[in-house]
Amino acid sequence: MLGQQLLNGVVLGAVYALFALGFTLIFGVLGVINLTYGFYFSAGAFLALYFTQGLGISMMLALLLAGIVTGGIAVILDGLLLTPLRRAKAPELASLMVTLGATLFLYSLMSAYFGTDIRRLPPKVFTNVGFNWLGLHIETSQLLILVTMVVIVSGLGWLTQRTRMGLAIRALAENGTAAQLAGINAGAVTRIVSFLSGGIGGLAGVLIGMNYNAIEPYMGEQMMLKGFAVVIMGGLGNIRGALVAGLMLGVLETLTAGYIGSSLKDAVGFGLAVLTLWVRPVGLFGRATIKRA
Amino acid sequence: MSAFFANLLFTYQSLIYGLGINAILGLSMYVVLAIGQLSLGQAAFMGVGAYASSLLSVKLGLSFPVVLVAAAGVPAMLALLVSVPTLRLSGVYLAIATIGLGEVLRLFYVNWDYAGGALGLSGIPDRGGFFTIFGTLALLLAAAFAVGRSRIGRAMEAIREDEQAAGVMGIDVPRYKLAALVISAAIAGIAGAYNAHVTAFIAPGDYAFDNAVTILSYALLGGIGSPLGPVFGAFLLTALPELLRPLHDYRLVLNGLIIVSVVIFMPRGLFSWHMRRIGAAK
Amino acid sequence: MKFVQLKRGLRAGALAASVLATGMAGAPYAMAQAKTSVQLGAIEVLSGPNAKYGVSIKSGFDLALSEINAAGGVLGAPLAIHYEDSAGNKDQAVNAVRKLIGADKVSLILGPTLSGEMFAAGPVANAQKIPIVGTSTTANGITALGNYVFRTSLPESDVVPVTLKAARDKLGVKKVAVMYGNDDAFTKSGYDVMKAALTKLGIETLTTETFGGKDTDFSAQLTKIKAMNPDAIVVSALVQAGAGIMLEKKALGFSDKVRIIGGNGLNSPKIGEIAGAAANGTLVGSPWFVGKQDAANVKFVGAYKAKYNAEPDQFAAQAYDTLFIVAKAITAAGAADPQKIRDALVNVKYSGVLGPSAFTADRNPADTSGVVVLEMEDGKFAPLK
Amino acid sequence: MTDALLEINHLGVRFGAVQALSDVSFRVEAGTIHGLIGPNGAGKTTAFNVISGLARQTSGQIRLAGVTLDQLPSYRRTRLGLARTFQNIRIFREMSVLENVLTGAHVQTGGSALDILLRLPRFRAAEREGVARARDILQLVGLESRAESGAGDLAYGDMRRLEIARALASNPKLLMLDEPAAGMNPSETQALRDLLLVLKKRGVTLLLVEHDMQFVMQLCEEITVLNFGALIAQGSPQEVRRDPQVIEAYLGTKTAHKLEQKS
Repeated sequence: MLGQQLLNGVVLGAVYALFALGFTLIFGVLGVINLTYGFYFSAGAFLALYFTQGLGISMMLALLLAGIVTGGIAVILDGLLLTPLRRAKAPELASLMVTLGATLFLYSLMSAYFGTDIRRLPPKVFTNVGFNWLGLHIETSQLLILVTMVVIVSGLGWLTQRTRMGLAIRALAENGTAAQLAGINAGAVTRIVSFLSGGIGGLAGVLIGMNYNAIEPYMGEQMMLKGFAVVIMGGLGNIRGALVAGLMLGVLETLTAGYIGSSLKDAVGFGLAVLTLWVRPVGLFGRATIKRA
Repeated sequence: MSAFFANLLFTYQSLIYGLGINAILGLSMYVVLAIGQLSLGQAAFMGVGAYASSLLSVKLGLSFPVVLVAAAGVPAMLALLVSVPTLRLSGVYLAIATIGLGEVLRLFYVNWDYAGGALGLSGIPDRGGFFTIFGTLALLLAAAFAVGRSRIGRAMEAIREDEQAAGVMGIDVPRYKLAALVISAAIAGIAGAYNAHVTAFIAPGDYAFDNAVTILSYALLGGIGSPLGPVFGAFLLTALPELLRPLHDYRLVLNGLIIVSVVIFMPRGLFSWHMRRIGAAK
Repeated sequence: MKFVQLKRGLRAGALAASVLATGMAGAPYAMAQAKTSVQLGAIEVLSGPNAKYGVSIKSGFDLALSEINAAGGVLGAPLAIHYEDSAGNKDQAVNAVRKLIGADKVSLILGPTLSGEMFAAGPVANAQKIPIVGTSTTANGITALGNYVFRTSLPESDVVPVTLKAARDKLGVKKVAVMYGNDDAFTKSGYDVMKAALTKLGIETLTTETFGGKDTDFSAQLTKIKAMNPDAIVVSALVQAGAGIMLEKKALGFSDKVRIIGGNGLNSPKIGEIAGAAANGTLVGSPWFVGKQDAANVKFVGAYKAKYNAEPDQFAAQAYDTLFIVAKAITAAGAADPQKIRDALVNVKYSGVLGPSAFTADRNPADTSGVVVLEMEDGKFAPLK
Repeated sequence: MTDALLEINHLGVRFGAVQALSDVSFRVEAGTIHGLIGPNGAGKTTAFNVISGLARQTSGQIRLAGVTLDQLPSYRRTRLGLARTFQNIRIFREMSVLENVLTGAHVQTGGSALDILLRLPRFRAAEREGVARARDILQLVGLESRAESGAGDLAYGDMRRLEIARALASNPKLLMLDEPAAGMNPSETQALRDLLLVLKKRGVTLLLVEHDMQFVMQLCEEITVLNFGALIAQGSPQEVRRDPQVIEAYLGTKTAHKLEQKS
């Protein structure tokens, strides 16, 4: 049973990590808590539903397309909402507030349009197949989540560490003004980061919607709270941190539910997050220098 | 004629009470924002005030003034505990830490059978009315103005603008931050008690993240140039859902649109008047 | 000129006020009756995450309303329903009650959708002596709010024991694992009922696991449960979590013989839609199911499908019957007077798509004879053989 | 020599791998104007930050009027009689000019929280007195006509003067000025020099970081020179000017050129 529980934990952790990656990326580079992130998650799932059911596209292609479209939405939303605020040098709180209003707008528009019924991908589009190995059980969708997570993490690692674009992204994350002075096109980098983050959010939405087979407009909002916990534990803006913290949270939640008591399961996340803030406010992997106020 | 007003007051009673209570919550948010801190724990503190006061009313039958002392005191104590680690944290960390507080408390209420657990606490006596709520609001507003127009108000604004420079002015920044969080928690707790005692029923989910965000939006919509901003913002955002009722499903859509437009086009809030921070005539 | 206008305006205002003032004295209900129609209010969750329940209920009311009015209405006048959206928020539910009573002068209020909303809104209507009838509020203690608070939905305590008894007697279930959503009033009170019923029926509970209503991952709890080898899993959950549990149970390779036994929350065709084959074998108890073969129900389901192009769920059916019950009570009362309607409601007997119904002395549904145990088979609930 | 107001003993500051200050010692005598100079990156602002408590030293000691400041937070140092301005002007832009000066007088202003809440006469008298004092200070720096203006609307030179006024409001024993003349035109610089001399006459000790060498040489009685975080010279303007190490540190820069011409 322990083996299966650990596997359950890793899969759940991968779900958390996958969701948190885009969230932490957008914070790390653009320095904004972008609450619309949860919306890309929901939007991705609905788009995949539309592509497969409405247009008859295959699941894998739909997954990719959904990621691209949500990435595009993220770029547009950033341009409409946050760029004007950046230009006006509005206080940090204003950006938080604007994404908040936008979240309210987008979710309610979505539920007014689609209704709040739970939807599912039809079995002919995607059916989970289970694999058994050494008494452990895993499903196709779970494997897909694990694989996607590994691909995205290594892709982001390669992009930020090995490419010129990555250098620009890191420079912008380090110090926006200095990066601009050094001739980096901050607008372009912002768009690329928004695209990546929105795309990751959308992909996560498709995969997780597929795994639990329940797609509804507010699914992204449910993920946000766990996303916050993971991002704090890993350190705001830290990709590797989000990965490790996500996996850790998943495993600890599962073990808590399996061996201590399931009513404590949800307390684990915020318990750990609060503990992190007490002991090491920059997160498990955050660098010790905190940005001066 | 008086019957007409009696009817009007009956019909819109909870809306009118809601205006007052939410304005108090807006002020509690103001106290923190005015010092440049972002707390998303106001809903949590409101919940602690609501639970503390309701339990004393329902289980022990204590009188309302006594209950109110607890409604202010318990959240204030909690704020004191919470602020130990969070004072070291700046900006977004404090915000996220306080979100965590709300979530932890929700789970606590859910598992606390004495307080009704997930079923919530019903049968809370109807206490405090129009005059209690709006009297409190008036008192708090007067206090906010009095404090704002003194060295304390100047120190708060200094901390909001530049923490380090404020320290160099001889202002004990950590103490101010601590006091602001504790006082704002006490104010939110009182609002929670009023809310619980006019709606008769409270449940663990009433003080979650959404509500924290709503309270924040009162202050941001109204602006924090003066205490009137959050009050004005609370009035508007409380009345808005009622005014927009005929829109049904698209009500929240418009609500969101309004918030977005205000922030983009009027980043200092709708009510951007700055109060004078000197407590004597020129 | 301006002054004259102002004066005229004042006079008109005073007139309106005096009309309203007489209204307060008790005459308006007679006036409303003579004027046009009988005014009812309904408070449902029509927006936000829980809108699915409110929308179903509204559909049920609207279908019944068109049938009642097509047949001549009540007391010779058409029936009208003022809908108010609570968005699932108790404060807005209270606002709605006050508006319906104070501004719309309704004679009776239907709803609200959620038990939590009723706990806040019920006392307001009760204090004003306006009957308020919940169609979906199954939590314990609802009707204890006062003499004007009714509900037509069978509380879980009438349904769950029937289901569990059938499981024990027909399927030989002796030891079970229990799972419930611990952060929601509905699922928590469902669990309380299950726990009592299990003890009473002598069924052994191997373990009790909880989850959050919005959780999507149940693997940890189910892996633990699987190792204990229960005969069945008793689940108190709403549709989303319930379907998630079924899917995960199948994924973890439970034997098909280990059934899910659910409460009212799982009694929805959505379960089959979301969980597919994983939902097969699920047991629920209900006074109603979509495939119920009596004439009234066949007619209802047909009309509902024709109007909405979707199958009704139990919320719609309950709402549909409730409006007929209320209409019958108003007819019996002979006037759209809240007090008379309340007194008539207590005694009304009606037979609709849910079978025969009446109220107990404490304003809960009296007739539990209609409860059947249903089994999910290929996406549809059918009576357990 | 006996009544040193500020004593810096073996001060060292390290940020990660960077040694910003190493083993710096100097004394500022009460009633003097003391210059702290050095090329860019010499560690002058770091020294200011450590003395005022905005950064922490990794070794060494700071004493103000005999009191060890080492681990005190900045507000405590202010209460002990230390005040400073910033190189990159940090006034409170959303307050009025008068409010800025009153904020500087935070420690000086009376009135308990209760006095304030009840608006007792005691509190109002304290506010009136504070305003009168603030206006005096504004007059001293020549900003009295702008008292009610928004601080963010001031011209650059006026902002510098407001920062000095704000620092003065705390009634400091030691006033530390970080490049007060930067960005000022010659007549403003002249006015500033006069102001500093008035302050000196009133008994305020001044510690000055400044790039305008002429300004420093004319005003200061004692000068400390830093380069790459280390002290390289100390003494009267004449001594410092002739110091070969100082000349070398400044060599190739315009300032060095100027220095040589003047000597």
